[in-house]
Amino acid sequence: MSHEAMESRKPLLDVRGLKKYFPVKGPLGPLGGVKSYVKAVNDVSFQLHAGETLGIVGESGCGKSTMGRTILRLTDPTAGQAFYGDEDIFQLSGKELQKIRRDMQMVFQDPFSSLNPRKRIGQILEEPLAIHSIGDTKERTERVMEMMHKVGLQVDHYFRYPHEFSGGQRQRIGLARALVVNPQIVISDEPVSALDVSIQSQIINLLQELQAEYRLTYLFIAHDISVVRHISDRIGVMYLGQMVEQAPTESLFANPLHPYTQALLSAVPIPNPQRKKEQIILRGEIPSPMNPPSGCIFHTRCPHAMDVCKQEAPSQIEAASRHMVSCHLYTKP
Amino acid sequence: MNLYLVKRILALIPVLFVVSVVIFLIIHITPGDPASVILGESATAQDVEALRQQLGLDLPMYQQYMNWILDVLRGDLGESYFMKESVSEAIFSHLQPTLSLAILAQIIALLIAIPLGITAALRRGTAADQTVMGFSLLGMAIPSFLLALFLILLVGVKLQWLPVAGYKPLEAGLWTHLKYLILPAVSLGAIQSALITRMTRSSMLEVLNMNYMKAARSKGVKDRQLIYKHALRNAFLPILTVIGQTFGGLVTGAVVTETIFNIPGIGQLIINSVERRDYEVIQGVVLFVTCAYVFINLIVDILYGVIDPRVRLERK
Amino acid sequence: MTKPPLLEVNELKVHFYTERGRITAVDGISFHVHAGEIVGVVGESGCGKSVTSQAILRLLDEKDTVEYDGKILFEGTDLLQLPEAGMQKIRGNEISMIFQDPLSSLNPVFSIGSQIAESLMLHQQISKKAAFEKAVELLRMTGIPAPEKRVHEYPHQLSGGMRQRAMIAMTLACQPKLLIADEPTTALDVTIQAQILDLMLELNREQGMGMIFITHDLGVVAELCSRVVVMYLGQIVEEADVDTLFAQPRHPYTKGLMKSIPQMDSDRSQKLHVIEGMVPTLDNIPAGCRFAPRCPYADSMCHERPPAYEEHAAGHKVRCWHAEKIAQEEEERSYVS
Amino acid sequence: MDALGSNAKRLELSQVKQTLKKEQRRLQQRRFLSNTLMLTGNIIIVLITAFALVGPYLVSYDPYEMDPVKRLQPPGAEHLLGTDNFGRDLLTRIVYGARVSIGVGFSVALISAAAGMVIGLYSGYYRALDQVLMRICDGLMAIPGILLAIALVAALGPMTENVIIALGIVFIPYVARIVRSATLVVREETYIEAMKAQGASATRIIWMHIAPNTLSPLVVQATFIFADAIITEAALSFLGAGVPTPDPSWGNILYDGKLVIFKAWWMTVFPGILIILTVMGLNFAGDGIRDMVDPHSSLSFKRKKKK
Amino acid sequence: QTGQNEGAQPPGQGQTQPEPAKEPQAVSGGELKIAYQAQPPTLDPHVTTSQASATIGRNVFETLVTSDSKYHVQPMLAESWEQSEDGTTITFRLRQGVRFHNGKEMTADDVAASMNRWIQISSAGKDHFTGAVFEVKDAQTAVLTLKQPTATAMAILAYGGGNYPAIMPKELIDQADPKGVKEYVGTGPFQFKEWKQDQQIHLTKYADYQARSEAADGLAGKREARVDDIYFIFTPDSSTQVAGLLSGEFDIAADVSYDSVQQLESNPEIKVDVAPTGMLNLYFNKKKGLFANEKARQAIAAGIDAESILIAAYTQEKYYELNHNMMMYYQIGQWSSENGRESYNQNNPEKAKQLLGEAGYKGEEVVIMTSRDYEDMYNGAVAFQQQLKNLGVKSKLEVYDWPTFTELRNDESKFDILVITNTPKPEPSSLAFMRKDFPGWTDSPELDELLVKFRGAPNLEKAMSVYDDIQKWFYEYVPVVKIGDGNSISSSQKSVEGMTWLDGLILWNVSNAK
Ligand SMILES: Nc1ncnc2c1ncn2[C@@H]1O[C@H](COP(=O)(O)OP(=O)(O)OP(=O)(O)O)[C@@H](O)[C@H]1O
Ligand SMILES: Nc1ncnc2c1ncn2[C@@H]1O[C@H](COP(=O)(O)OP(=O)(O)OP(=O)(O)O)[C@@H](O)[C@H]1O
Ligand SMILES: [Mg+2]
Ligand SMILES: [Mg+2]
Repeated sequence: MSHEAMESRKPLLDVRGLKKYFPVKGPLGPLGGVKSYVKAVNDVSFQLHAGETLGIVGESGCGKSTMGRTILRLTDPTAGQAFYGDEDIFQLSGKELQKIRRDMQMVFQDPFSSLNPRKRIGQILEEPLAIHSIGDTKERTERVMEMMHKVGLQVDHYFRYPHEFSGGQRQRIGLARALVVNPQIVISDEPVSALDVSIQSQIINLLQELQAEYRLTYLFIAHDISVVRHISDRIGVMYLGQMVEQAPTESLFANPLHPYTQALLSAVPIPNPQRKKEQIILRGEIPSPMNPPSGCIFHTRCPHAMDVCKQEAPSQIEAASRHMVSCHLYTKP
Repeated sequence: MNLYLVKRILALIPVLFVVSVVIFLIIHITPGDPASVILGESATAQDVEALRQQLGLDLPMYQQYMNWILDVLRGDLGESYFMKESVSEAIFSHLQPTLSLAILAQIIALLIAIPLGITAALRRGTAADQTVMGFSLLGMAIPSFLLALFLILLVGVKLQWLPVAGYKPLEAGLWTHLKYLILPAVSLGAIQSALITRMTRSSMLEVLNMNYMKAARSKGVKDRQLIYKHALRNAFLPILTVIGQTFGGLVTGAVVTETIFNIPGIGQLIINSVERRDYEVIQGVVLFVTCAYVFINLIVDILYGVIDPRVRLERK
Repeated sequence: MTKPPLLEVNELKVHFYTERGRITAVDGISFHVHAGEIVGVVGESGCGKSVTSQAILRLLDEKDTVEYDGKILFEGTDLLQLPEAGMQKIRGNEISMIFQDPLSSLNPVFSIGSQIAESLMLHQQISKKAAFEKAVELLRMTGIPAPEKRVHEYPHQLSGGMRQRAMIAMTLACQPKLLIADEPTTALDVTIQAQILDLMLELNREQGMGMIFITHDLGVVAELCSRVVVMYLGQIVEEADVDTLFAQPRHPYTKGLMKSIPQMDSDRSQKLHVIEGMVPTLDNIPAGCRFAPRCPYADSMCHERPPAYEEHAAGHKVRCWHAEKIAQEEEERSYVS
Repeated sequence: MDALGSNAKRLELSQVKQTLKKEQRRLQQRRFLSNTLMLTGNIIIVLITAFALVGPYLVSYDPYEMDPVKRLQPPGAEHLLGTDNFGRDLLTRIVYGARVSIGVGFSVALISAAAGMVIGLYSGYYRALDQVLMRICDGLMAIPGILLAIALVAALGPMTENVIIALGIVFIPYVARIVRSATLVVREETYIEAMKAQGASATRIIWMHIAPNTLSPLVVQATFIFADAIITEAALSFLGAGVPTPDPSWGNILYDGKLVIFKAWWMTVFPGILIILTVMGLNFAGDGIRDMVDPHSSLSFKRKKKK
Repeated sequence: QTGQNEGAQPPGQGQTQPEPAKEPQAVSGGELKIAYQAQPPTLDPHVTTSQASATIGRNVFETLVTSDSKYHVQPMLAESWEQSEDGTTITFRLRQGVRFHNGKEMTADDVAASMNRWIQISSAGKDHFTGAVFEVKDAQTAVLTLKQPTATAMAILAYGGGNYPAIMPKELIDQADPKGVKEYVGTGPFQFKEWKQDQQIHLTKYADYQARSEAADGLAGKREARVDDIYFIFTPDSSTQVAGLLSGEFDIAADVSYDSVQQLESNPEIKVDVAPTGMLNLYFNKKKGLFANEKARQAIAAGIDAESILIAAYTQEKYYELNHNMMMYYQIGQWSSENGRESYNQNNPEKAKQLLGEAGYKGEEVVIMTSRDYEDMYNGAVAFQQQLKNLGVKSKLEVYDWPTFTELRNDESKFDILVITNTPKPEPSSLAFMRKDFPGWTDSPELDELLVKFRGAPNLEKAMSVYDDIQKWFYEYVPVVKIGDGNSISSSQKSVEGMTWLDGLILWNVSNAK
């Protein structure tokens, strides 16, 4: 499918101006009132088209998980809209939300804490079916067995407990749980970060196979850029709660525009001793999202920082075809 | 930190309110009242009723509560029905024995428990560890009144080393004072010591497994310093918590211990006041004990901050 | 290289006594480190990297649960024979170590200044004041801004990158001859990791100390190390200088590992290479070659007899029955491309 | 898939289940047996429970039958453990007392565990409830336990049931706290979030997903409460506010024994030993469960054998 | 100077002759440490009926008249008294030169104030002296005017147990509140020094005490403080009392448990004394339930085996007396009657069952109530319950602490039988079960009649003839079942000499040669 064709159709998920602020309470707790806000996600917009994979990269604490969780309404957004079809997920009531949740599933980063240690795998996988009242007991078991087979688990795993599995196997279970209700969109929050190198590739391949088979749409969150590059059609780069650059994968790697993206790409160690490349070493630490810098959030570490960067936040522009960036370097020639 | 303190103190208000209501209710729905106790064995019901009226015990319950709590808020805990003292005086005069007893028990407990706990942790799995743990289990299993009885029989009556009962204030001389307190303190401190030993051991074990212990060793820190400087300070936090929490147990234990050893402390005051239905005293003392408990835990919290810098800053 | 190595590990075995019985976490590994050289140790989680590094400093709990075999020669003395007091003189002074997680490796109740100063006071007869002054110096050297202020702060008040720098300052305090870094950047973000790696390279160049760098990230190895040791399930399966290893891996595990990570310049439409199966547990070690159950080259011999660890080319040691065959394959492949 | 196929599959499934369950049971058993603490504790508890259940059928005396002439006889052939101050057979009273004491301990553990669990779960899950419930718990915990028990027994009247209720109330906050803190931890686990993402209702999450995970600390705490309740009942009896006579409980046998301690050591020593044994047994078991539940301490290392 | 107590003299007893004090030259000085079970609510005996208050307080306070060991009335603060012919006025002449501990001399003003308060607020006063009033005639004379002749008047005024009519300074009486006087100032051989709540009461020797010259007998006669200090150390736990005595901590343990006697006796340094303590009675609820029926009460009386209950309560034969009289065994010289002897301690279950049948007993549960604060009551109750079982009566034993017990026993729906020990009383009409308002609620026209006759007699001697009839009524109506008389045991170091007992320990004339 060509990108143009994709563009012309209506997106499956359309997120506009998503904001999520966490209130920080003073030492007096609820009595003292709100002291300030952690601006975990600050005005993020993107679209997700059926069948594509949007990768999100960014450093720890930049708001990737919060974004994913907010879209699923696991926490309530501070502002913004998220259209799934014609419906704004953020406006849905309990019943309607439940219906939508069948279509949007999540795979979590930590394969160890995302499975209830006291439930057998069978129970864990049947739970979503029970919640959505799909099928009777027999059908559920069959469906689960089928799904287990799909993700490469054996029959006898059905009765085992999570602790009897390795991380890779658990991540397969997590995947099976997400897929057992036949979702449209799967939000995977760093599904391979906790895994060993040799297992990581197994899961990535599996994700891709399943995507092809079920025509899934992925929102793939990770901090490992090479993984994101491998799996994504488009990539969004986040920094301190904002999406600083968004572009099709090839375009991003061929021509990273935002200085942060450039630094990020150059910082990734390349497993090839022959190819010593020039690294951009950023100065300083990532600022706290509790009081992000004024103006452009990146100006404190930016090698190209200009005066305007300190005062004015850059707006998003389309620098090349479908290549969005928020940086004064491109707005003020 | 200051704000944190303020918060802690504010949080006490509901706790104390709950305590005051619970105690007031329980005490007042209990049969028997101070009037009949004052009047003695063969008083008639009419006499009792008359005195009840004079003492204001015939008012509706909520009114009695309001009267009491308003007085308390004004700092007046009331008058004993029974003793020629105000409740605060009664508490004050009964406080010293309990304080001495509790402090001595705590000192004995700590002196025994912390070295034992450290030893057990360092020699985990050895016979020494098992012996220490065995004793500490025994210490937790033996009811303090049984221990007290055995101690009285053995040390007091058979060997006559120490007096079996009674109390001498500090003014009577330090040794005299201590002489009377050793047995009760031991029987009261036993369970304390058992608990602290276990806590010391497990928290030491936990700390010994921490990465920073390995890191310290990788710097070439010597064994003694490793244990007493690096480990103990970290391990002390949970121990401190246990000490704070078992303070409640200390008062509870004191109720029994003071009865057996006839020590005129808070515990005995409570028991006696319950027996006499001396409402004001019971309420006052329980409120006081609760405050003390909460206060001690507040101090523990503050000590936490002294020991662990992470606590000094505002918490999340 | 005629100079004797700074550190020579010889047939080191580390056994643990657990409730499941005696397990051998490190099973006969040998390698050496020269002064000024950075040796990378890679391998999957649980293959024994940390155990090896901690065995060198004898940090494992020796009283109850651990038993060593073999030799660890540091400048000619066998560390395994040294009494504890002798070890204490070496630790932090001659050999120091950086740990993976900078937060949990710093004692939360002492300021970082006092933790750095402690090292100094232990090994050099200097006053507390002097030690603190030196600590400030060290912090400045590692690139921490306003070190005068930071010395008095506690670990939880610093960010991850700064903690790791403090950790590095601590290990460098006595200018050790050998530095062991056990996954020092795994807990950090890429941009911060780049800063730290940069710092370590610089220090290595300036001070010329030997370094063992443990990681599971092949990218980091490629950027930092001069020689690489690849471990699998308690054994070294391959050792070579970094260029050789990346160009011509001879062990199927090394080979699989390199292919299975997505590369920045690889073809995205291609599926990732996969090493099938999982790492066996230590109490369930395969009889023959330990990698045989997952190895595409495995034949019956592999399942029956453990291969020896042999030098196949100059400085290139491999533990595989089919090392030659793989070498040929690699050669052909490089002709083709 | 045709019906036959699915039937065959189900057959296979149940077989797999059987073998796996067996395997897991074996594993559990091995773990259980290797846990000497727990084993010792359980043996003690089982023995004493058997003593309480079967004992009454073995003893030949009536626990209430007095014989003033034979009061305070030392242990001997006729009365194995001697007689008490009413000339009742001490062994018989201890055996019946075991029923009462263990019954009280068990019921208290049960009541406080049940109520504490509900309170703990809900206050751990709902912030708003937490404020109210935990303040009440704090208040109750701040009052020294034995006092609260004495006051409650005095208010409710001296009956075994009331002793149980009073002790239950005393111990509820302790359970509630433990369950609450476990809930607070579990609540933040990703698998709970996963359930929310699936659209599970709060009740479902609380009871099907959080509750099972609070069970082990709960059970541990319940064994300790079991033990504590036995001691506290004894202490209450000792202060005259426990199980009312003439029903025997270990506590009130001790209370009677205290009065004659100079004359009849057997009245103090035998019930005393039984209390200590039972409490130790329960503590062993509790520690054992804790070890089994806690993966860190379950790796109890065997000492290295010297070469 | 002899007590001018005509009319109140029991038969067979002449006036007490003044005898020179003939006690051996005993040591004086030192101290007495007394382990005492219960702390009294107050030492003001007008307010409380507590026995503890009396035992401690009467060292400090004295009464106008007092009892000797046979309960004969003897003078104390009064020099003499005279009763008018019609028995309605009694004139007391006071001793001269008696000083309160605050130095003030005692006058008729003090006596009138004290006694009027006592009449108004004390249970004994309200019971027996309704409408009576003391008036000051002159500084040394006080006159008691009674509403009607009261045979028991002098006996009650002489009673030294709970609620005794202590004489205190008028000022203190005037300042007193419902909870008692504010200061304890009396005329006794010891003065009040200090009260450490729940710990001890400390009395010291009153140097200016004016002793009588007659020989000491019971509470009467010469009182002398032979020790400088007395400490009543409150020791509720009886094993602690014993242990303290054994270890030499205490000189006297006032009320030790029966079962520690053996232990104490085996110690050469310690002696054990026995003193009568009271009668163990079963009080029936006559207002409601099974025992409103006389037959049912008689059934119980017929069925019980008093002896085994007494053994349970008092452990050994020497600590109890089988006595069918309403009054204590040691009062037999004064109060005795053969009536009822055959109805006492029948131990006849058959008869009991038959009577129960006649009373219509159908197996309903009978509630026995007692308190555990008194060992003998509780132990007796346990044994009694066992016997009820043998009579085929289903029962439930409810044991409360004393305050609960005293409240619940006023509620007729709460119990069927109370097990109580009663302290000895100087004369039968003071016995609690004679009172309509006391739990059990005796309501018998015959008794009312008998009492009018008894109390209306001009003096006690005359009244005694009615006693036979009352005793007869006692065994027919069965307001209570008398089980027997009990003794209590006090124990002391051998060094303690001269200790006697009448309605409590007597501590004057006691020396401690330690
Ligand atoms: N419940 C919360 N309350 C307060 N702050 C929160 C909460 N959840 C997240 N944050 C803050 O929001 C910011 C973004 O967190 P988030 O977990 O989304 O980051 P992330 O990009 O997923 O990081 P990582 O790569 O570490 O998973 C962080 O600073 C975090 O501290
Ligand atoms: N104290 C110990 N007792 C028993 N087994 C241990 C102990 N320490 C480590 N092991 C085992 O030794 C093996 C090697 O562990 P090690 O920590 O060296 O792995 P690693 O290569 O450092 O892995 P990672 O990359 O996860 O840090 C593991 O299987 C581990 O379970
Ligand atoms: Mg995240
Ligand atoms: Mg490691």
